[in-house]
Amino acid sequence: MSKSNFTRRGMLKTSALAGAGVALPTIFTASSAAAYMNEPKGGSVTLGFNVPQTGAYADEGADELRAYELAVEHLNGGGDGGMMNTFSSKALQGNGILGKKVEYVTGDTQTKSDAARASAKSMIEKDGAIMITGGSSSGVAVAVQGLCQEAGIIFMAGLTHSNDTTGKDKKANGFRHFFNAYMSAAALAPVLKNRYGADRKAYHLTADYTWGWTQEESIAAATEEMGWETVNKVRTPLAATDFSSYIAPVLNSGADVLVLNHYGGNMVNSLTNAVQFGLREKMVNGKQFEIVVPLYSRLMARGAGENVKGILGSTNWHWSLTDEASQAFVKSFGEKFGFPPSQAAHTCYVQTLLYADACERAGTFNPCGIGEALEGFEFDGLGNGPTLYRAGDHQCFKDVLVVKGKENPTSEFDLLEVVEITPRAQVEYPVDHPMFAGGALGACNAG
Amino acid sequence: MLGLNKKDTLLFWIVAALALLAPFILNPFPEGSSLAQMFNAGYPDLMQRFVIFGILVIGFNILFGLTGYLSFGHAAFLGIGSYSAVWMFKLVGMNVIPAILLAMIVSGVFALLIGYISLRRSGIYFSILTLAIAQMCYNLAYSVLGNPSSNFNLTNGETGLQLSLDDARILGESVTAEGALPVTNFFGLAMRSSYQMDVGGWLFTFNAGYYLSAIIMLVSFYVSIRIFRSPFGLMLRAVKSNQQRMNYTGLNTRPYILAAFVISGIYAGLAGGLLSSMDPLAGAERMHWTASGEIVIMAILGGVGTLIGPVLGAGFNEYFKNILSKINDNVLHDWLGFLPDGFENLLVGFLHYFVGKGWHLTLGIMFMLVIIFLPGGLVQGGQRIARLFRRKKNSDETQQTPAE
Amino acid sequence: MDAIILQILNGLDKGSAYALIALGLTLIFGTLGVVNFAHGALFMIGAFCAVTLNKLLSLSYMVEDPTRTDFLGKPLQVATPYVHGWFGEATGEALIDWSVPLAILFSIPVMIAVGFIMERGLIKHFYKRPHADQILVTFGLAIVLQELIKSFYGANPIPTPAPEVFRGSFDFGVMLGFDPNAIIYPYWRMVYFAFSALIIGAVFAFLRFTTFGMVVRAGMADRETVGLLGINIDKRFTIMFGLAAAVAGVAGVMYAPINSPNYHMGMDFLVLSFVVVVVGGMGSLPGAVLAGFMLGILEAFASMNQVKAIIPGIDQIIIYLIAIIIILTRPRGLMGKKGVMEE
Amino acid sequence: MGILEVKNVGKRFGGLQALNNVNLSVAENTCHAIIGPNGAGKSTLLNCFVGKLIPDTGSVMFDGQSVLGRTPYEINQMGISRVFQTPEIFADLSVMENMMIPVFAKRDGSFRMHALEGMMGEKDIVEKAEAMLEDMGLANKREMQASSMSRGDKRRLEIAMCLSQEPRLLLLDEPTAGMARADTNNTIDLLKQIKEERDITIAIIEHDMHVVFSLADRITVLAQGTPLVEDSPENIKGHPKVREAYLGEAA
Repeated sequence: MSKSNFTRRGMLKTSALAGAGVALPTIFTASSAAAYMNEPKGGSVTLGFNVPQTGAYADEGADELRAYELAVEHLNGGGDGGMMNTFSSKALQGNGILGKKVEYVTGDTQTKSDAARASAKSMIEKDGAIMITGGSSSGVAVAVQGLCQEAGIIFMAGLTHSNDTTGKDKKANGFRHFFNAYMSAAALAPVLKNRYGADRKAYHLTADYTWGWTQEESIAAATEEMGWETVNKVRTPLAATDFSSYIAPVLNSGADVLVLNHYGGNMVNSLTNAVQFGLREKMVNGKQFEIVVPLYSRLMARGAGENVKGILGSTNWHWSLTDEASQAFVKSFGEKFGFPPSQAAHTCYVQTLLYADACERAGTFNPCGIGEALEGFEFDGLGNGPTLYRAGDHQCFKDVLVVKGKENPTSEFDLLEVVEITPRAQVEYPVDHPMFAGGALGACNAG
Repeated sequence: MLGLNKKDTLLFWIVAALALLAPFILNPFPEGSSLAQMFNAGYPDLMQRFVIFGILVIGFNILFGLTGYLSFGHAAFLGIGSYSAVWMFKLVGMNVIPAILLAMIVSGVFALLIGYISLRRSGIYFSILTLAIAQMCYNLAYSVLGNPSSNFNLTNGETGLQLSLDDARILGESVTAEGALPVTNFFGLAMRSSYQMDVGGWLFTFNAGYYLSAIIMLVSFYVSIRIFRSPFGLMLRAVKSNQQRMNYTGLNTRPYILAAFVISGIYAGLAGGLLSSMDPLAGAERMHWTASGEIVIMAILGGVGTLIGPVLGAGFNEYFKNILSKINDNVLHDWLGFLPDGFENLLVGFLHYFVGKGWHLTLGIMFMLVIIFLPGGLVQGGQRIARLFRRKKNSDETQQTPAE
Repeated sequence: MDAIILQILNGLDKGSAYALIALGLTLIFGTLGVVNFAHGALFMIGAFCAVTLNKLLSLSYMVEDPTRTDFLGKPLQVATPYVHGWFGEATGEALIDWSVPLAILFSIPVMIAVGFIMERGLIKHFYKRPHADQILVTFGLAIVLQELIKSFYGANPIPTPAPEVFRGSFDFGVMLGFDPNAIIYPYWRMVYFAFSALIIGAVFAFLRFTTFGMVVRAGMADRETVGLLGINIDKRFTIMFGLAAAVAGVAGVMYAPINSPNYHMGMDFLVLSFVVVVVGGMGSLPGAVLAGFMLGILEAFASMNQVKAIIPGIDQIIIYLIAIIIILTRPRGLMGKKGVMEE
Repeated sequence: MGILEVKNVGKRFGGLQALNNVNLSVAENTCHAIIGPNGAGKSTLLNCFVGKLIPDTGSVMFDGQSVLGRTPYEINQMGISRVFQTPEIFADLSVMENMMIPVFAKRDGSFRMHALEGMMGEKDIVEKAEAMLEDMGLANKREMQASSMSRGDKRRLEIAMCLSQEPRLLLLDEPTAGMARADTNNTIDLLKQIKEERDITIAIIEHDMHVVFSLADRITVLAQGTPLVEDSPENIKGHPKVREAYLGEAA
């Protein structure tokens, strides 16, 4: 008579035949009948894809969704299998996860932490999602990661580059494959030194929010270490669309490098403005003036058009990588959708496979089991070379790409070229590095 | 009853019944059906939003509906209330009542201050003053007051203010025995705990947080009815109607409007406090001008100056916002699977633009339709339908008469 | 000193964008009494006229280049614009290069048509409705318009460069006796400023010296009386709406090279332009222009490092702060008329 | 000593001397009319009584207290009510609600937060308002929306609202302007009745001589911002200066 659980799909089979059922007190709706939150009972398992579908990052979100769709197809045995064929772990069989068919629900983060949490909650409460993944900003990633920790759900972060996600805001239930600001800085700094010399004066323009701050801190520290001087760090309002009044004083400051700690629309506009002001044609201190965009995204680079040519930055992954795994992914993505995947798509695809693989290896959907399977997991064959999911902070360590805006693009996708693949050893840091200090993973929560 | 006349009592009980039976009403489709995935709204988060935004708009309506003063920065109070409540959780304890009270007090104080300044002007000048002040609050909360590395991190910026494992709570523990964050509760009853009930293919969820919010909403609604029917409410309506006559009748309009402003600010703070109590994270976006605009939209959608309008407007907006954005092509295919393949694909291809990433478009079209065809909002729509029935009944009677 | 001159230039440039949008907004408000929240969307549509023309001119056919490969390893498809084929490569390339200025010609009829349709189809029915209803319906319209643009062009910004000759910047510093690089300013921004001044001047001259303009001004002052004179003011107001849309549109076209257009740029400007109009004073055209430039310049000054060092974060709130101070000290903004929108 | 004492009041608008050295005394329980041609400064003078304008020079004393520098609502609370040229009522509210507002204002002063009491539960207020409506012959219209009444009824309601405050001084600003003859006569009858039944002082600005001579006990003639003459109606009628300045007849 009394049978209660929150998982939707299992429900049909277990519900009472008629009349009233009853109720058991549950915490965050994981009932005592289930071993953990949203335990899948039927023949399928539901993943929650929480991506920005509206707002400035909608296109990036759309690309993430495509990657998820592809990943689900491959997990269920459809398509050509993509990176499942190159993945070093062979636990995935192409028969779903743990034999259950993979289904998914989608939500819109709107790139707002409030909205993202609401949408994640609805997927957990209403649709019985067992894992939440996606997103295109660190604020959202941290907010949703916090929610998943409380709810007892695994969170596989999408595009989030702030040090905080696996630093002071790290959570036992949250995992990040994407690289971070520290890694960008560590990879970029030597290249910058090689190309522009050790005697440079840098001027930072920084988007005035969490991610901007951590990137500014990371880049400034890394470049200062190799001898650069930081002339000024200027914060720009997030809502700014015209950066002229921030860019105009740069030349007067005596700086000969401009670092744009901007992303998305901010990056497009500030870079466009900087090029308009002719900064790149100037000689300062007897050197050619240079601009650096530490975090590149191909989708955003497209918005800046010709202005990106020759500008250095870093990226998590790029479709032009020639390793077998990347090629396999580009092939199945490209054949399905007609264009190459973005770095966001790559991360989201890989995160889904990693999650599924961890389930298989752990033999359960229990978040704590999955957490154990992912912690310290060494793998290869998902692009970026041999990779480690570090147990101490749930950050992936892998090679980082330093890229440059391509001078002669052959198509609208061919905007960046890889300058250097920075080996993993060079971007590693201790768990208690000061830029990442302050938080604790806590205990895993199964709901 | 309760000092209300018959009509208002009836209205109150209708709203009470809707609120208390919401878990049933909002889950009309059996579990697992594709219709359920699309249209069921009976899950705790959304139900909480219905009533909390109801409170917000009920309060806004006391200002806008009664006095006609259009505040375009009301979301600021929602945000201030949210932040206050989270701070209460961080510093004092996880019981929601002190947090909600603090939220109301702080937002009330801010409302007094902001109202005192803004009410020096009327009309659009007042609207722009409130908008400007709220945008200042938003910008400051998003960056200047929210830098985690500064000593003065009031709002935690973009991520939003949230609990952490090292919060030093005066009453209660920083971390639970299991190493998790403690949960918000009402004297021990966790806000996120739920009771569930299976009936046939249906599953109904009764969430503690929802019921607390619903009861507070009913109290707020009741207070709002009392204000509408009070001499004070009469004075507010008089302000809207003719301020000149007010002045020449020996009435000082400023304190009346200010009082209305503060009351609606407190309502907004209460809503903010409740939002934080249900989910202890306060984001700066809550104060953005689009959030303020949304409050205005909900009020007008429902029917300005009516009692039940705000509740309807808030429900309408929140429902479509949450439901539409979650529909993707997969769901559409599921739902339209019964159609012939070609036709199904065509229809999905068309609907594709209106759901998921296109949900803004649908919502924009709905706003326009409601406002074009129902100047009095959804309440007017209801009245029209009611009149239609009445007329039908009347015409039935007149048709019968000659036959007799 | 040079820093101040530089920020004045920046301010004039920002100001001319604000002033142009606010001008159209206040025209619509002054003549029709309608609070138009879709005005930002008109600006955005203008910018997308430039994008569209650029795309139309760059419409290409594909030629296979067997020597190179694309990302899937197939032979690369090289895009060749049709205009190259029609007009020869040089002329064709010049056409594409000049697509933004050309888009002005293209945008004017488009924007006037959009304005007419909006006014006749929707706004007309809202003259007698409360301002709150007008705000809501035009806000709904703005959402619909921007979502339509989004479904065609996506959410990302689309680069729309200025003609080659206007790229790069000019060194004022040398001219004024400062060090080289002290005051540099992009050519296109100077073009934008000059263009705005021209448009603003043209609108004022039109209202001042034509009979049409005189009737409209009379209508702005007292609509009923003009109606009583037997002048068909409604028709003229429709034309005014088209004009205001065209002003917003060309402002958008010219703005496209400054910042790559995206679908929500209208909303980004909307609140600011309302603040500008109100600070200028409801119903006052000169007020809107004055406030536009004033806020632009003050915003530029507030973003100077020297100022930010004294008051951190001032650049985030300066516009709103100034608006509050002006509205509190001058009850109807800078040049507002009594009794307009005060109820 | 009159209830309203106006001494040496002057008011200038730019280059126009609207009022110049006006002296006026309204005796208690009389009806005092102020007449004059257009632009004579009648309305300006009235606005100086109610706090809308502050004169540049001179004083306005009501019952021994200066009204200058006080806001309209403070002056009203002192006991001065004003009827406007076009009826100023609460158009969106019902007649009864219109009536209740001044009664509340009389009882509770310029501001009171009575937010949770029921409006209709205030027995004394309701009774008083109903009695006043009854008195003024508006009882059958009590649920009507004020905006939908005829012009004459609106005027009636406005006067009723003013009277319900039991003012010591009632200011009437051209109460019959724009009215049809029949409505005008009704209004005259109403005002006469009020004058007889109540202890009230009335100051009236009027164009219509018929109204003035039917009501006034005392008349001040204003021309170009200065009082020309003040006398009883009988004497004013025949006064040559008045005829010349105002009635436009050559002496």
